[in-house]
Amino acid sequence: MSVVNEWAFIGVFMALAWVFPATPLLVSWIFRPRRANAIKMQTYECGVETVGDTWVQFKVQYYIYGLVFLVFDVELIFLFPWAMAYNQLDFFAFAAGLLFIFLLTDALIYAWRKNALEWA
Amino acid sequence: MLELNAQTIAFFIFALFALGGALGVVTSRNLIHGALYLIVSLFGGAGFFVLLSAPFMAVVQVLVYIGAIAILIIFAVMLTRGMTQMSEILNRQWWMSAIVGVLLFVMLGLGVILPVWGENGINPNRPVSDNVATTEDLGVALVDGNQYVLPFQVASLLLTGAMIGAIVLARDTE
Amino acid sequence: MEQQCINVIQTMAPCLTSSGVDPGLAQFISILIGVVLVALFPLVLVILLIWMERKVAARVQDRLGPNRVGPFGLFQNIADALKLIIKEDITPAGADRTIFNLAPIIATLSTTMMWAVIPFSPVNIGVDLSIGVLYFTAIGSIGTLAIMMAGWSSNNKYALLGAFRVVAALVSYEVPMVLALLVPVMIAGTLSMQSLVVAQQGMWFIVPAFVSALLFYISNLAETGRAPFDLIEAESELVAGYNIEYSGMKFGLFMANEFMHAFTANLLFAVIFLGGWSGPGATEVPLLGFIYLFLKTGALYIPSLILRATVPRVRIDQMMGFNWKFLVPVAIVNVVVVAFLLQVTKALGIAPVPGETDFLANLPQALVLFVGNLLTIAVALEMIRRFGRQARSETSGAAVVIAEAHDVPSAAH
Amino acid sequence: MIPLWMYLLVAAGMFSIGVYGVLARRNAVAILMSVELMLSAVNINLIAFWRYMAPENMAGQAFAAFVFVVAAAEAAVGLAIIISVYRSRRSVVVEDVNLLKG
Repeated sequence: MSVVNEWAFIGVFMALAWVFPATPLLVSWIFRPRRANAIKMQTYECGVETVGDTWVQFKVQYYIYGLVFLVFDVELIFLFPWAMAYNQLDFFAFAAGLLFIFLLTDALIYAWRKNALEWA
Repeated sequence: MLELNAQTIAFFIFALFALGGALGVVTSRNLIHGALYLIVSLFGGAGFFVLLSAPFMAVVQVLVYIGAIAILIIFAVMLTRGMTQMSEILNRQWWMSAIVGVLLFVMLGLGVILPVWGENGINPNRPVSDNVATTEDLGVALVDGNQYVLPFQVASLLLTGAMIGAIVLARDTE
Repeated sequence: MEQQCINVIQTMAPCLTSSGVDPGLAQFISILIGVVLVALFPLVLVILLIWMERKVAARVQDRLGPNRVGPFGLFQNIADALKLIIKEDITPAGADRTIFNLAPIIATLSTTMMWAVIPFSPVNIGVDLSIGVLYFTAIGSIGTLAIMMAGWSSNNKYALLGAFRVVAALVSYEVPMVLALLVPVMIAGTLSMQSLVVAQQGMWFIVPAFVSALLFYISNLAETGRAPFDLIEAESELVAGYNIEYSGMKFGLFMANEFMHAFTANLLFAVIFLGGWSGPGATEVPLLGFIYLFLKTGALYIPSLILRATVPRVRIDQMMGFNWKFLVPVAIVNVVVVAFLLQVTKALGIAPVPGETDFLANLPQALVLFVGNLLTIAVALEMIRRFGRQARSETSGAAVVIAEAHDVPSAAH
Repeated sequence: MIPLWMYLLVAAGMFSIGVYGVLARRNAVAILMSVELMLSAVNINLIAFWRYMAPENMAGQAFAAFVFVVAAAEAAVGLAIIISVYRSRRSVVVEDVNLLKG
């Protein structure tokens, strides 16, 4: 099979993967009762009436974690081809990969030292 | 002309995703919607990569853009709250920007369709090789001393720099 | 023609073509049938999984578990599903309706689509993509997005906070998971799932990639929201987490997806580290491979159920610290150590020829790697022991402990 | 097979929409998203040219990979700057950020 034919399977799969979970929702939409009222639709927060806006101020730590994740994720673009071809590579390739990983570990160590990885 | 087969249909669906999502990004008032439209648009791009026999790039597009950059953008939107529902989303020169955008598109489109850059670029009868380089070749090329080993390390350095810089900028200094 | 059509899925397209159907249409039909089989399988399996989970949890807690509906309570979940379907569905005021409704569908989609690349037997696989390993990682990250959509669109503080915490945790644990995957890829030299299994004919990767297997298992526990990392449904802290405003079948989809995801993660572990379908006679009788695969997955899945029923939940700051300060460094060191040892075995000439299926030929390299893995573990344990001792000496004295107990960290936001 | 110019046309469209977004939007995060659109359009071009012109050669995919790196670095630092500016100015509207104006 050519590359595109293989992915036709994924394409059809993706189309159908919408249908399968949507079917019970649709069936439920037909059978379920509809007796909505304003109180029922209220936001649920432990029974207490909700105060203020939903958009509370978030702390920057979420962003930091996302950031470190992004950097490691992008690193994978290079490491996966490297790992895939590793069997046919020589010691120079190992050194190159080592330097690549080492440079990124630097960033992680920096973040650790600056306590950027602490949750609190 | 074009024959109607699965590939062509897929192409038009992905083109719809890519362009519709892009329009959604620049027009949506709510930034979270904008981020979701960005995902749709980039998903269309990933589909193109599959059609172009670069499945590795397609998966990376999903992994990096949808998995990481979109999440990062949503985090950032939440951190800068109150700015998602601005009454005016466009600045005063928006009509000028629109003209610039349309002109640019016309220019690029003409450049693409008319044979400005010689015949090779547009000749539909030019045979396209099916001998496609694989992900493994990419891995070999990345650490080959004569090819991309320097950019490979520079990419790592750039990521390190970006990460350290972003941590310094984003954290509370107080 | 009759003989050609015995293995339906493999020969569907040529079969139909030979009986006069348009080739393109024939191919589409064969793809469609394959997709329906692969995609429906997890959705049907999930009914059994939930029953199993409830039974195991009940046994651990010295209860009987579901035993009223059907034999051994097997039909309990069908009854539950029916109940969920006829429940009123509440969309909270101020919710972003489109995104709110899309989120459970996308969550289920991301888990179902992982099954497309799982090799069930030497011949039965949805599709053997050349980048299968990265494919399921990428699809898994769509699930993260679904959680974010659910939490944001609910217009509820707790849902949003829960979603944020879960997403931060999920993306964090994806790092050691993917770094752990690098090692089997390095040994096998392929990203395709079927080739990964074939490469394990001589030696299961759990031996040469022991640390990777551990890392993959732990981070998968977190990715799928299983105890002790089940912050996804931190009932005591965030009311219920990101799915608090969901009711009826939409909530049911989220729940079913969670069970399905947990099983899928174990299935992937079995494929990548336990040799997948490989076992005696599997290449001749594909059905045996199928049975082997599910036996291996079950052997992993049931302990994770018992684990869930046994251990308490960790705090979010502990969870993040454990990931970034322990799992990620260990994963990085592991990649470097394995890469180095692979070069060494190659230099010594004891590396097996790629594609070698003999156990003995694979043994020397695997042993070298295994010893390297053990060293990595020893160093990591020693470091964590020192770290723990230091942390204890810093907070010695009961007064500090009590003061800390009262000063509960405001982990909410 | 789909002709090359169709890919290029879609990429050109994406790029132009991105340019419009960068020039017209007031919100810094929206501008950043538009820049991501432009980079993605560039990537489509790179891969399309690679496929139709030199599929045996690795250059196209390698370049696209480096564009990914640049896009990620840009998003990370750009969003960090926006967060930092928001903290001091309570605004993410680019017109309000004129510290460098004399």
